[in-house]
Order: sequence, then C-alpha cells, then structure tokens
Amino acid sequence: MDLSLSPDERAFQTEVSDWLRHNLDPALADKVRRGQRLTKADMEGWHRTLNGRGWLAPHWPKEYGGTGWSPIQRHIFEEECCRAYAPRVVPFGLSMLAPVLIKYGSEAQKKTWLPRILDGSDWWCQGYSEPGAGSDLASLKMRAVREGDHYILNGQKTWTTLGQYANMIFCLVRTSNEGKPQQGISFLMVDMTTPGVEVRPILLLEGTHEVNDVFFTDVRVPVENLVGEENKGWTYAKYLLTYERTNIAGIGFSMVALEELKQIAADQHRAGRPLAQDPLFAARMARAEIALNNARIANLHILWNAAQGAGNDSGNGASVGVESSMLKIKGTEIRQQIDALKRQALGAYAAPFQPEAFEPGYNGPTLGPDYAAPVARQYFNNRKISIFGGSNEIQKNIISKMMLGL
Amino acid sequence: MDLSLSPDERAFQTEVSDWLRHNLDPALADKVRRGQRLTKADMEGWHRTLNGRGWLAPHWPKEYGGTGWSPIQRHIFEEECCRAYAPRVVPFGLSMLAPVLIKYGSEAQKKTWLPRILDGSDWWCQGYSEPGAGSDLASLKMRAVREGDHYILNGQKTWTTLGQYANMIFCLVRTSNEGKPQQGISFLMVDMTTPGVEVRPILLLEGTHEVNDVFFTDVRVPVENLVGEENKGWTYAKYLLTYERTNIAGIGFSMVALEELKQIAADQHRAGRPLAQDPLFAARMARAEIALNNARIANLHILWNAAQGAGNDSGNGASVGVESSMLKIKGTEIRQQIDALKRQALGAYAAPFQPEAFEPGYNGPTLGPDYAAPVARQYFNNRKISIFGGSNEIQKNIISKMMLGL
Amino acid sequence: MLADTLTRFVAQDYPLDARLAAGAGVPGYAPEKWRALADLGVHGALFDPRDGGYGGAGFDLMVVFEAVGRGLIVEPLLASAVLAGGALAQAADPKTKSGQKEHLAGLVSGEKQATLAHFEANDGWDPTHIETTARKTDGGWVLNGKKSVVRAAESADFLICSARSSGVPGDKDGLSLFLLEMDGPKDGVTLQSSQTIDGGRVSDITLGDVTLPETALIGRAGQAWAPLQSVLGRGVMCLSAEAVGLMDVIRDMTLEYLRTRKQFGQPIGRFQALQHRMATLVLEIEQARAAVINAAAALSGDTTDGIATARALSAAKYTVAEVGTLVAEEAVQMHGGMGMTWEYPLGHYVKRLIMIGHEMGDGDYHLSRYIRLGEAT
Amino acid sequence: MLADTLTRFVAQDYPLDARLAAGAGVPGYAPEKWRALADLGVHGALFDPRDGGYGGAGFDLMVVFEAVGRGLIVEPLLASAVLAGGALAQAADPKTKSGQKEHLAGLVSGEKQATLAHFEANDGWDPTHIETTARKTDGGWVLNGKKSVVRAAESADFLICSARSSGVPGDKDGLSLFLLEMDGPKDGVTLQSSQTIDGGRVSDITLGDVTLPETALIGRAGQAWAPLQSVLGRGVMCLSAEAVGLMDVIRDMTLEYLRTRKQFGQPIGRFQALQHRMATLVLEIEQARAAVINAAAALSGDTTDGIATARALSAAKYTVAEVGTLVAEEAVQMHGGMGMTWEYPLGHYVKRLIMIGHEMGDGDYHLSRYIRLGEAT
Repeated sequence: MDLSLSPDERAFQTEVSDWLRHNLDPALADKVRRGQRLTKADMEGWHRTLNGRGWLAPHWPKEYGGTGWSPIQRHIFEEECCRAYAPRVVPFGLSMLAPVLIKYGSEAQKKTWLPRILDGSDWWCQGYSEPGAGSDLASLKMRAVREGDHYILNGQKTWTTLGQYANMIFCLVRTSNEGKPQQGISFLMVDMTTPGVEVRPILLLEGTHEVNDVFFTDVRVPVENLVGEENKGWTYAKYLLTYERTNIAGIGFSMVALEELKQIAADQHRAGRPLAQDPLFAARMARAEIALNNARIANLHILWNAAQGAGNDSGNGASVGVESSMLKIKGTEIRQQIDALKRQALGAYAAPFQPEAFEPGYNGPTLGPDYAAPVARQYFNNRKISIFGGSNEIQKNIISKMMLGL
Repeated sequence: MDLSLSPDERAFQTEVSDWLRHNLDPALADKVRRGQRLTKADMEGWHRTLNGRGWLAPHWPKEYGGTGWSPIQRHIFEEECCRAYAPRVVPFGLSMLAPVLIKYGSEAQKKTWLPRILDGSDWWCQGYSEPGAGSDLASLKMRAVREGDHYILNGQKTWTTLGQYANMIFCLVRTSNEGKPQQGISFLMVDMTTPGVEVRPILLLEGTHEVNDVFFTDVRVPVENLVGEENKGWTYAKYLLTYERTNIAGIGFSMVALEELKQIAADQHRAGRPLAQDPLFAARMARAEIALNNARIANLHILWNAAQGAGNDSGNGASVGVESSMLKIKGTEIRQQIDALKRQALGAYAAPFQPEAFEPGYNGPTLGPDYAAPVARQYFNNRKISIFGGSNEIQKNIISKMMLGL
Repeated sequence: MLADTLTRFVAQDYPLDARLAAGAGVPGYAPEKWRALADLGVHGALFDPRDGGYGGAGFDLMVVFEAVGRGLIVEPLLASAVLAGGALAQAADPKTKSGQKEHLAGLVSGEKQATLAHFEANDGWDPTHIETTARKTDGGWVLNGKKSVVRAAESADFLICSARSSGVPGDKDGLSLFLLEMDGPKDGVTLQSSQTIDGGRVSDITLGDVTLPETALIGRAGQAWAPLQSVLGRGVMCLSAEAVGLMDVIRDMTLEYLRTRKQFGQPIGRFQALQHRMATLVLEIEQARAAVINAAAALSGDTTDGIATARALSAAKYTVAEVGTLVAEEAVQMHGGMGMTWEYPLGHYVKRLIMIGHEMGDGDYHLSRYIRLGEAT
Repeated sequence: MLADTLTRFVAQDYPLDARLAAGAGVPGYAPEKWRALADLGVHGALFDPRDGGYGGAGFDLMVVFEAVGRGLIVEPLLASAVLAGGALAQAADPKTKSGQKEHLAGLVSGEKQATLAHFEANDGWDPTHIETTARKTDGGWVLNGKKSVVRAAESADFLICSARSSGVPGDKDGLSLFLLEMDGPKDGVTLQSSQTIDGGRVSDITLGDVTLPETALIGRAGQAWAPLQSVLGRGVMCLSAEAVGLMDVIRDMTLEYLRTRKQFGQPIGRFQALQHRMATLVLEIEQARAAVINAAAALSGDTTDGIATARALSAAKYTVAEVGTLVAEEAVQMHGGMGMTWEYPLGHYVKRLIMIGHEMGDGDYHLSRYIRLGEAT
C-alpha cells in the first residue's frame, strides 16, 4: 500500500479545506473547539450546510445522494472536518438507519425516508438498548404486536442519545418469542409524535443531558414502517452496528484532542517549566501520539484492503466487518487516553466545574485558563465511548468468535 | 498494626544476620548472587547447616522441629536469608509435604518421614501435574489400583522440579472414577527407586534442566504410604497449594533482585550517563520499588491479621487461605517486572548466552560485565513463576470464587 | 471506633442526596453537618493532644479519612483541620501571639472553618515554588500574588496564606505564613469561585497590595518551610487514605453489580473476563491500602528520618493515583451504562477518586519526588 | 513474492531444528543456507539497483524481514547486507576506491559476509557516542577502542568499523568508517565471542593500535555520520519488520494452542478471560504492523524530511518493543508450562522477539528519541 497522497488526493484535500474555511461558521467551530454545548439549531445548521454542498452523505451510494468518493477521499474529508473543528454530524439517520434502508429497505421506504434524512426533515434517534438488554442486546423485551395494519408497541428503550431533539426513532422490537432470542426481533421506524411515546432525560455522571429513556405505551406504528422482514431484524441490527463502531472509533477527533493536549502541555507549567518538557509527561504524550498514528495507519490499511476487495460494491466501498470491532476498541482506548492526559495536564484547574461555561454564548470569566472548563467533564463523559455502541468487551467477544474462531 | 520492629524483634534480626555471616559459605552465597547453578551437594549442604542450627523448618510446630517463631520473626528470618544470598531451601519435603503430613498424616507417618526430611535422608519431589492436567489439576489420570497391601501405579507426572535429584515423590493419583473428578483422588508417597519409575529431563526454553517428566509403569507402592483417606486427596492437595503459593510469592527474593537491578542501573551507562539517571528508567525502577514495598506491607498485614486470629493454632500460625492467591499473583508480577528491568538495563549485553558461566567454579571471561551472564536467562526462566504452582489465572479464579463470590 | 461512628452518622443522618446537594451548593458543604461532625469528635481526632485534640498521629488521620472517603463527606476537614489547623499548630509561636492560639482552638472545636492558601498556578505541585510576595513595612506586611484553586475559601473565617518574604520561587528559605481574617470584605483580596466536579467549592484568590498587621505573621518570618512541609505531608496522607476509602465503596458496589446484573441469562459476574479484572482490582486495592499503612506508620514513627517519611508519603499518593484511576475506570466500565449515570451513586465516588489526583500532586509528581528524594540519600 | 519464496524455502529446506542448531553453533548460522538465500535473491532485494541489487526500498526491507521473522532465520542478513553493505554502498566513493566496490558486490551477491562494528559499551544506543579513535599517520590510520556485541563478526570476511577521527563522543562530525580485512589474524584486533540466547554469535572487538592503510578509509574522513544514520535507520526498519513477522507466528501458534489444548473439559480458548487477552494481542499486532508500514513508507518516500523519517523509524521500533513484549509474555503465559519448554517451538520465537529490543535501541531509547526529534522541529 502507498501511504502518501496522490496529486489528485492532495487537490481534493485542498478543495475540502478551502470549502471548510469559507463555509464553516467560525463561531460554531469555536464552540466545538472550546467544548461548548451545541444547540439543536447548531447541529441542524451544519447538517444543512453540508447537504447544500452535497457532502453530507459520503458513504451513501451515489444514486441516493452519496459523493462517489474513494475510501481514501472519505478519510481525507473526515480528517479535514475534524481539523477545522466542524461539528460531528449527528449519525443516527445518516450513518446508522440509512445504510440499513439502502441495503434492506423497500424502494418505497428509500424514496420516502432517505431524502428526508438528507434535507433534515427528520431527526432520527436510536432505540436499541433496554434496561435489561445492554450488552445482551438480543434479550430485548419491547413488544410489537401486529393488529391489522399496525404494530402495537409497549416497552422501554434507554441510552437514546439526543432523543430529546428527535421526531423519529428506529427500534428493535420483539415480534416473536419462538426460537433463539435473536430470531424474534424486528426493525421498526416509529414516529415519536405518535401518542404513547414519552422521552425522559437521563443525566450522566458529570451532569450533562444527552441520553434519554424512551417509553412506549400502546404506540401504534403502521406496518409499512417495518424494515425488511418480520423477525429478521437481528441481521439488520448487526449490519448497522458495524457502521456505528467505525463511527465511534473517531480517529479524527482524537487527532484534534491530541493537538489540544499539546497546547495545554505547552501552556501549563510545572515549577516554572512547561509541562511538555517534563520527561514523564512528554513520554505519556508521545505514547499517545504514536498509538494514534498507528491506529490511523491501521485504519487506512483496513480501508485500503476493503477498497481493493470491494471493486463492484456499487460505490458503497469499504464496508468492514469484524475489523470495525478492532477499530472501535483501539480508537476509544486512545481517545480516553488523550482525555485523561488533558485532565492530568490541568493539575488543580481540572477541578472547577462551571457548567455555565459550556453553554452557548458564555463569555464570562472561568477559573483557570480558558481551555480548562470542559476538560474534566469530557474525560468523565467519554468513559461512555468504550461502553456505548457495543461495549469493548462485546467487541472482544466478536473478535474472538468471528476472527479468531475461539 | 505497628510496622516498626520491637526491640526483641530487632535483636532477633541481629542474631539471624550474625549467624548467617558466620555460617553461610561466602563461595556459596557468591554463586547465588551470580546466578550460577547450584549442585545437589550445595543444596544439601545448606539444608544441613540450617538443620544444625534448628532453623530449617520455622513453619513447623515446635514438637516436630519447628522454631516456635512468630510470623514476624519468620518474615525477618526469610528477609535476612535473602539479603545474605542464602540458597533457597528446597521446598518439596519441608514446605509442601510436611504441612500435609502434620495435618493429615498418621502418627507413624509423621514419625517416619518428618525426621528424614529434616536430616536430609530423603529428597522429595512433587507429582501433581500431568500432560493433560495442568491448570485443571483435578482431571489427572494417573491410576493407582489397590492390590492387596499395595497400590499399582501407572501413568505420567510432569513439570517435576529437581526430580533428577529426588529419591521420593508425593503423588496425586486417581483411585476412583466415581463422582466428580475431585472425589477420586488420593495422596501417595512413592519411593522413586521402586522398579518402574523413570525420570526424563525437560529442557526449558532458555536451555536449563530443572524440571522432568516422571513415568510410572506398574509401580508397587505399599498402602501405608497413603496419606489420610483414600479418595480424599484433593483436600490435602489444596491445603498444600496454599503453602506453595505463599512460597512462590518470594518477596525476599524480589528485594534482592531489586538491589541487583539498582547496581546494574548505576553501572550501565547511556550515552555517558548512568542509566539510573535516565528519567524513564528511573521511573520504571521506582515503580517496581514502590510496588514491591507495597506488596511487602500487604503481606505483613496479612500475616499480622492471621497472627491476631490464630491465637491457639499451636504455633503453626499465619495459615493463610485465599490471601495466598493474592500474594502469589502480586509477588510473581513484581518479580517478573524486576527481571525484565534487569534485562532491559543490560542493553546489548543481555544477548550473549554463556551457559558455561552458570556452572559452578567457572571463573573464565564473560562477554560484558560479570553480572550480565545470568540476567536474560533468569528473565526467561522466571516466566514460569506465573504459570507453575497454579497459574495466576487459576489464582484469579480462586479469588473470584472464594473471596468475591462471583 | 471513631470511624464506625462516622460511618454510622453518614448512613443514618446524612444521606448521599444531601451530601451531593451540599457539595454542589454554596458554601460547598452543610454547616450543620460540619457542626455535627465536630460534636462527634472528628475534628479533635485530627489534632495532637498538645494542640487541644486527642489524636493527630498518622494512623488517626488514616482512620478518619478512610471513613471520609467511604462516606463521600464534602465537609472541608482537610482544608480546615488538617491544613490550616496543622499550619497554625506547627508554625505559631504560642508565647508571643495568643490570638493565634485562639484561632487554633476554634479549628479544633470546629467552631471556626479556615483553609490554607498555598499552591499557585505555576508551581506544578512543587510547594516551594511560591511567587506570592510578602513585603515588610513599618507597621506590618504587604502581600501580592495569586493563590490557585483553594478549597472552601469563600466560607472560611480566616485564611492561612503562604508568601515569600525573601528568596526566589523554589527556595525553601524565605517562606512565611500569614493569618488573614475573612470577617468581611478585605481590601485587595478578591475571590473568584466555582463549584468543583467532585463536590465542594474552590476559589482563586488574588492578593493585591493586601496590608496586614505585624500580628498576622505566624511564627517567624522566612521560616515556614518546616511546618508547611509537615502539614502538606499530612494532607497527602489524608487524601491517600480518603482514596482507599472511596475504593472500598467502589469495589463493593461493583461486586454487588456483578452479582446482580444479568446479561446472557446469568449474572455478569459469571463471565470470566470480568472475574479476572475484578480480582485484579481487589488485589490492587490491597496494595494501595498497604501503601497508606506504610505512610501512616512513617508519619506516626519517630520523625528522625524525614526523607524516608516523605518518600513513604509520595509512594502512597503515587500508588493511590495509579490504583485509583484503574479502579475508577474499570468500575465504570464493568457497570456499563449504569455507571455513567448521575442517578446511580457510583459515578460520584468515581469522580472524587479521580479528582484526588488533582490535589497536592498527581501520580507523576509524587513518583518523581520519590525518585528525587531517593537520589538525595 | 520473494517473501513467499523465502517462506517456502524455510518450510521445505530449512526445518526449525536445523535453524536452531545453526544458531547455537559456530559460526552462528549455516553457510550453505546463506548461499541458498543468496541464490533465491534475498540479498539482492536488500540493495538498490544502483548498488547492484534490485530492491532496497523501505517496503523491500519490510517484506524480506517480516519473512525473516516468520522463518526465524539466523543468517546474518541484517549485519552483512543491510548494515555493512549499506554502509559501503552509501559511504564509499566509487571513483577513487574501486576495491571497495568489489567488496560491495561480494555482499550483494552473498559471496562475502561482513558486519558493521559500530556500537560501544557506553553509548547507550546513541550512535554518535563513539569513543573508538582513528589517528591519521603517514601511511594510513591507527585505530584504538572497543566495539560491543557485534553480530557475526567471527565469520566475517571483513568488518566495516566506525571510529572517531576528530571531535568527542556525541559529535556527529568526526566519525569515519574503515574497512578491516579479516582474512587472517590481524595485529591488534582481538575478538571475544559468544553465542547468543536468541541464535547467532556476537563478539566484543578490541582494537589496540590497529594500523590500516589509507585505502581502508571508506569515503571521506569525518563525514560518516550521514551514511551511518541512514544505514542504522534501515537496520531499525528491518528489526521492526522482523518483530512483526515473529509476532504473526506467535499469534498463530497461540491461537492454535487455544483451540486444541483442553482443560476443564473444553478448549482453553473457550475461556473468556483468555479470549479477551487474545483479542487484545491480535489488535496490538495490527498496530505494530501499522507502525512498520508507516516506517517503510517514510523510508521509501522522498527523503526531504529526514526528521519525520527518523521519527517514524523510532515510533516503529518503540511500538514493536512494547507490543512485542506484551505478545511474547502473554503467549508464554497462555501456553502454560508448554510454552516454557525447549522442545515446543514457541519459546524460540519468543526469545528472538524479546531480544530484538536489545539491538539498536530499546523501547525507551526510541521513545525518547522520538520526543527529542519532535522538539527539534
């Protein structure tokens, strides 16, 4: 494999970074950089901007609105977005539901829902986990009983990220108790404005509200909202999860976090000397940097192999299976490692907790340097990334089974 | 708990170190310090010296030849022996079989075998593991069939340490296939000069011969050599293993190894500066030193608690159960950590392999500093300590079950 | 015994919700619980009999602060009794300045609350790297500088504040301690304050030409290093013991969760991968406890070997930083999503355990200090 | 393709027993296999076409040395072709010294075997810390000093030896390279030799007033740093790739063992604790491979950014040291007693993998170098 960019790829890189410079609102980028909370409008705005340029859904087939980019181009695009402090695109519709619809949905469903994802008409959220079904997702209990042209839903979903903003939710539901637990699961799309749907916030340990419980009481869902076949939802669910895992790996975000770490370590002092020059801390930073660079190359290597092997996969390219488990584990470990170093670098100034400083528009004083406020919060919040989207333990189970044959 | 020594304990410490100074042959200590191979005569000589002073079996009850020391005194004695580079006493008779005999043996067995252990008449070795029964010890297959006044033994034992020197072996044998595997095991003492016993060497990966296979073909063992009851051997085996684990933890040996490491790091140079002053290596050494000191205090804490609780345990004192699993895991991890640092400290001089330099009496030239020759070999050889005596994985299983109730 | 009393008090009279609410509010703790703790004798146990207490040895600190950790107690015992009180007890000259003795008595009884304003933004945990200056004038002293992230300063009746009356940052000589009354707004003293992520409040304190009378000086000018070093060592001891107390709670919660949470048809504690990781945690917590015992013994013993004591303290703080991070992160991971929520108690213990690494030196600092002190011998 | 050829050769014509016996004997490898490797074209693949080879780029080195690792090949390809051959190729001035060009051709064809005598006991892997001196005389040069742990020196037809013709240890300027013929006993050259724990032989080489003719100088006096740096970087590349090859074998052996070894009534690979540890190994090996790919790309690319290339090489060597130690120790542990025996092949791959950390810089050295080079930018 060749790691250096071709002239075409370099030109593409320039095109992306130029466009970002002109189209990403600096105030929005600043919020991202400073770890401030993004409003719903912020996220929707960036979604629209990308869609306006046709760059919202690089991983979709071209016929549905994808870009037709090579895996390497997509990689370049993601890295440039991260470097520019672009907000992360909300993935639930674009990167989770859409691939399932494209692969398993009916033509009618594709026609109805994919354009609405692109133009932002719908804000999707994910109804997978339940209180008793986390790692053991297949043990989910939420019932969907067929009554004429409708399913009647009763049960609870949890850990629903940004569910407070969503009008649509895709759910795994139990349509049968026959056979193995995996065999009676179906994949349903649910309008959250239907009577009987209730969203309740869950506060995370550092006090932020980003996940929710969603309760369903006699919720009526039209049967045309079933994706694929009844009781085959587990297959679609697993397909979706590979996308989610790759997403969570977040190498680009770690690259940005590493740059922030370096800036903090240059600014913070230890007994009069920059922390970056402390031998133990310098070694910790270098270890993280090397690990991140290794992971980046390993990911490229996987993409490159996938691209070689996926010649006629109609532009969808680089669909990776069990490798995504490896990406997810390593990517989240590195991100958490960098977050921990940022926290450590702050010394005593990691302690002040100033939630007002995370709010949009806050420009008041903070205790300590201006980069300090979000750091400890991010550290605690990002403990989630090795848990959500299939915990790293589940990923290791997958690797053992699928790749190692153990 | 009080960590400082009482005046009496300090006096005891002086008594031990004085005695060692006068009674431990400096040439023998030098061999130990230099990692040279000890001959059978070396080991037997030190055994006799200790027995002459009455200090061979501190952990035995006084009536059988123990010293009546407190756990703290025993700890002091062990540390002083390590500091003086005394050879490790061969444990199979003294520390493994003897506690079993004392607790479960008949009076006749105690009278016959315990004095012979003390005076060195018998050299014992251990017949526990089999090729198919390592971690899963209870699956052992070696058969002992009762015929009149004898058991007839057929099968194989393996990993028998120093079996090449032994005249006696204690074995776990299968006397029944009824019930759970643990229920049909018996504990037998076998004279290795009996026809049908054959010892074959196993070379370890660094080329040393210290373990063996032992084959049994129609070996006749008198029934009076059965310890305790037939088919109850598993109970005795587990009791023995707690002793073995504590033994393997080897905090005292790690203390000596740490001193050696410090000397190597002071002597070795990196670009003209002592390695001990390299910030990363200094941090590695300090981490090991702190870990070792913590483990030492943790062990004392356990001994102290055991001593508090074991008021009338007739001097046997400080019998520890599941705690010995914790001691073993941490003790072996630290020892391996120190061995790895010694290896690392040598740089290129870890590579030369000069087995002749390990032999007694070798005084010829070696490549590199005189402390270099055994270091890499010790590192590879000591990978065994987290495997033998019940692997650290098995210890974690024990902790999970016995202590955590998982 | 006091530890049992304290634990019972927390369980019966000071539920977790109340402790969290107090820690998130102003002044960052519950004054009535502060008084209740004093009535139980907790404050007194942290002081030597010669200072009016009935404890104060290394093992006393250990026992109390393990209970503080187990109880996630947000009241500023460390700041007020151990640090400010300790500084007064060790630095003040009782013969000449009886007023300071009364202040000390107020801290021993718990009637007063004080704090030690010592660390600064650029000191990097080095307690000699003090840039705040104290200039001698005719009638007293003028202080200039900035103290960082001082715990419980807003609510303090007075501050014990370090400043440099001579020398340069890094010098041991030339450090002095001053008593600043905080009975009302004080010219030149500005507090910028915030709650903390682990409960309680902190302030940056700016000192701009703060004039103090001669009587504000504690002990002799320029001679504060010895008492400061001792007091900070005791603080490190307390934080280390608190960490072990927190780990004990986190371990028990995690064990309970492993036994009861079911996935794949069985308690998750039946999964060997988790069993082995849990065994490691239990093992490491005992190592951390041993480090704290060792430090307590060093503090309690004869203090002829100051370097050995200092090394034992740094070894303890380093150990609880390493083990604490492992325990905190593994406990959250093994709890899965549940461990991430505000509602479930685990996260609050975890936050405090992690943030102990951000008080009085992190693991790297104490490891480096341990090495440096070893080279000096 | 060459890698496949090499792998097939090892499997068919050079069984493990023979490789081990050759590595433990004198001269530490099998001369007839050395020739066979040359016939396969292995040597040529390590040289640039302009030097008579047909490869020599970063990815060529990577491919060959991954196969060397997989095959546990003891023949001194690194010492002879990459280091000595590379030094000759890069430092020699073909116009003036045609004799040296013939020596180079001998290394490319494999008819000759040489080695690079460069590192010294006190250099701590710093390749500029050379204490051996070269003094100019009327007719040539006099060398004094000692070279440490030089691989395959006893059997070498000639040595490429570095020495300082000016400056002090640590200077980049002033290093020179010399060619020492070893066609018989040489006045002042003493070898003390030993086998190694991982196969092959090494020597300490003492140089006592060794007189050399003017023609022994390779290239220009005092100007050897640039070629040395390049050649040592290529050596680091080869060792890193060899480590990845070894890890691939160790992984496969361990997987096979986990699948077949039964305890408690099932293959031990069914135990989740081992599954998760194995998954970690597989994951980390891919990270190590990525580091090596990155280094190969840096070496293969335009060399305008020497610092970036050097950092990529150090990152690779650091990574294989960390991952290699983990893989080696975990593989032995998961094999249990079996992994500890001489008879079972695992241990021999493990020994080589660990000992790669003792050639041309350990993990700490390369991590520190990576940091230092980063500060320079």
